[in-house]
Amino acid sequence: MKKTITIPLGSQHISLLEPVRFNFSCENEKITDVDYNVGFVHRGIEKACTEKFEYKQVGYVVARVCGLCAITHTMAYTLGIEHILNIKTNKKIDYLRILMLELDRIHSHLLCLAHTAENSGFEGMFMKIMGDRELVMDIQEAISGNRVQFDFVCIGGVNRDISTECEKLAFTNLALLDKKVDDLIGKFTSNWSTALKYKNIGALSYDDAFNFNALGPLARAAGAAIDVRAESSILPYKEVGYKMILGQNGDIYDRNLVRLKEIKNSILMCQNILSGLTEGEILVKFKGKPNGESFTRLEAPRGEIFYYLNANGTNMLQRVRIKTPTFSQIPGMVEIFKGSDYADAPAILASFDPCMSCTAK
Amino acid sequence: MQEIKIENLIEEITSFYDPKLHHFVCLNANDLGENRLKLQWIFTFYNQEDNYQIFWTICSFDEVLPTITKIIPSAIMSEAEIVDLFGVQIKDIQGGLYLDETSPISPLRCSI
Amino acid sequence: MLHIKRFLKKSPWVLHYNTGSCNGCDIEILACLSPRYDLERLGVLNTGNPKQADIFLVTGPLTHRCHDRLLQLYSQIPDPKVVVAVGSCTCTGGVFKDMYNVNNGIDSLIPVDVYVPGCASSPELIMDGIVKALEILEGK
Amino acid sequence: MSIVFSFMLGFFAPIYGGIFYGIDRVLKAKMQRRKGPPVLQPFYDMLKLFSKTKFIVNAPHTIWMIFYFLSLWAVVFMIFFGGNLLYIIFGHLLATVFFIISGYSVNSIFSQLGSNRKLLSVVAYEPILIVNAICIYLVFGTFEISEILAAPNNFNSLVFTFLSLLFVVPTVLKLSPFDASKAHQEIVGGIEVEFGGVFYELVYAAKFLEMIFVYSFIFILASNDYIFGTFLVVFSFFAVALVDNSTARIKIDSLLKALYMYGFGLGIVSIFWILLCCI
Repeated sequence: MKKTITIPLGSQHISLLEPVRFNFSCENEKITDVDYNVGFVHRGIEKACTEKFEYKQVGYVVARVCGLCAITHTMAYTLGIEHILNIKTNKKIDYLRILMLELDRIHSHLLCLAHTAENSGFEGMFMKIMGDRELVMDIQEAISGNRVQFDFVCIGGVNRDISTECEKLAFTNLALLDKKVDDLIGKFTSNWSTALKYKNIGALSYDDAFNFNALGPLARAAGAAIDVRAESSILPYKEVGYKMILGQNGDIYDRNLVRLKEIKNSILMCQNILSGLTEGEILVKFKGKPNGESFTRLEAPRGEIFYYLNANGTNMLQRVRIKTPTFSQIPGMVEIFKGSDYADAPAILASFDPCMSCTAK
Repeated sequence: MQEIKIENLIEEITSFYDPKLHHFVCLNANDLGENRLKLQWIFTFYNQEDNYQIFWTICSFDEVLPTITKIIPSAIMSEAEIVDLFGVQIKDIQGGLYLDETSPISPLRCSI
Repeated sequence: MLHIKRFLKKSPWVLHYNTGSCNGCDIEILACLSPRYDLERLGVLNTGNPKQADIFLVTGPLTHRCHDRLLQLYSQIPDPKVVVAVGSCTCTGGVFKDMYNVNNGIDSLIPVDVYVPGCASSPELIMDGIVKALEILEGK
Repeated sequence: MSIVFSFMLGFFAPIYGGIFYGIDRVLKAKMQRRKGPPVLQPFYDMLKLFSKTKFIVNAPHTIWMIFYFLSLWAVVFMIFFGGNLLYIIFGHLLATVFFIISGYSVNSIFSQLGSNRKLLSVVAYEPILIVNAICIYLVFGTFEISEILAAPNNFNSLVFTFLSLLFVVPTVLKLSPFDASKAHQEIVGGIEVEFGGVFYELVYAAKFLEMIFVYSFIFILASNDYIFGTFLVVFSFFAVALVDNSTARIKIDSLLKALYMYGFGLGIVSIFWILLCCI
């Protein structure tokens, strides 16, 4: 007779950045069932956006939904409200916005890779990636003034222009990072122990990716061509050299590689943007109060982010609905956990790049 | 946008939804006041630009709504969320995703 | 007589708990451990085990569900211990102040020794906070 | 070696073991492009742990741990008094069993999982130690360390023994890739999880003694050539730190496979090497 043991992971655990609780029912460390509790971070931002803050402030509030993809939240909200207010931005603003979105994606992906390495007991790799990540943090700090939670985007444009020194710094750092990412790809593909730890572990099949509505790198690693950047025309992604990157097996190994290659693609986009920047205003003037509703989708580092806004002609919005990537992926994650070893669970969890503060808002 | 009746929600979505073609974004609820709740099931199409398919309906808070988790497993989160935040009843879906005993009850509902 | 207590500040082991923050401060705490900032040169270890910790780094405005867990973790840390509140929302509630599911800062529940401001707190600030916490730890 | 000197070496084992551990941490930090803690960090940690409040989960838990520490220390004494290699191996096994029982005696799932995994890793590395002890016997004709250390250097015949011992070192010291029994990110240190304050210091100082235990095995391979022995120890110290830094943790079943295939395999190769080529 097999004895079932329950192993808790969370809400405080060394391998977790944020409070989330999984209860793994295991037989001989093989996971048979997973129970999840994701509501630890629920703060009530949706309500505050409609009752405490005016529509001009909400952009900065929704940035605090999640520190990792803060710019994506602000961006999605701003695009939504600009759609309602009928503001047309110029090319320079769009380019600067994509630049920051992609820098954010680079640092978020690097953090996820580092965290996956750490959770699989690979401390040397963690330190290496975290060291390399400082390059992109420097660019963000130079451009926006803060390392994380840079409130760069505002309604009608962006808050800061980019100076020539910043541009130079960005070029040098991105070129350096490009080389380091090549090096990382080599390390991730050739190491014996990472192959044991990552290959065929935590795999999501191509069909399951669609059935469970997988998003972002999780879906793309399984070979499913799901990317809002390719499905949306709000931001001119195609002009700046966006390319879809797909994996095959959907295991941790493929997820890591998809992330690394996306970083390379993002670096290319940033370089294209920086060399193609034109002179122009960074803020478009606008008048009036929002009235109407809008649906906005945007690709965050973890997948699709969705904003529904409903305004009724006053300073306060009537409804803000935030749908974040991790939120809809949790049933898929639970499915992946089943049948894998508990020893792999932290690494699998980190490779999803879960964001609980996004999920619970 | 397509208005549907709450009774034939399941049939409508079953006949529409193909996992390989359509992406279920979320179930959105919006309290319009006076015991009226607007529900929107938002879908998009893969590989098509900005193409939404939205099913919507207006119901009251007393109705027991059907669940679409049999068709779309990932909808369970959206449904549990509106159960918690609006205090509506959905068949087979329990609350407690976000809120505890110490939290306010159905906070996103209009206080009328 | 050897004053054992003064060695407390040479070996601070850190426990980190997130009570509902936006992850901004948490990733900065991770960045503190990275080669550029390298907290380990102060003797800091990220233990993840309350029974072996000295410094309690808390981030987040204390949501209702984290309430009991925070109290449990705090009581499991053996004395002497210091609590460092990292980030504006941990100190006062910050941008989340008076939202319906938060308790406006962790000092409504446990005593806080060091307040580190900033949204998000930069690694330099967090390190300053830890150094300050070491001085307080020595006095306890 | 005089008795007093041996006694001093054994008695102060936790002290210079601590310095080894401190050097290890600095070395690891340097490999990760960091500055790292001071070399004396383990002693700061020790003194700090003495001043913390004492927590005991239950009495047997702590008592088994004290047994573990004392018997490990006794094993280290036996090494320095030039005792029998087999007694030392079995003494160490006994100490480890105390450690495992201590892990089982609390009602914490992480501690029990840690005990399970530790038991499996003991099953993996103990045969290798014994096979290698046989190799040493075949070469020197004795199990007594004092006699081995007096014999002339015969490292050529013990090359494979050395290689096979290199697999044991990270397993006993719980270093990556063979650290599944500790697995900080999965089971929060395994057996160590429930210890706090001064009792955690026992677990912490036991790490130093374990280091002395495994590295003394490598040291005696060089028999009377002490300089070469020191070189072997330093070499394996660097090699183990390098491997620790460049690998991920492998699962416990992969660990068993790897140790039986390569570690035990090399031990068997070593026996044949000695029997066929060296005698």
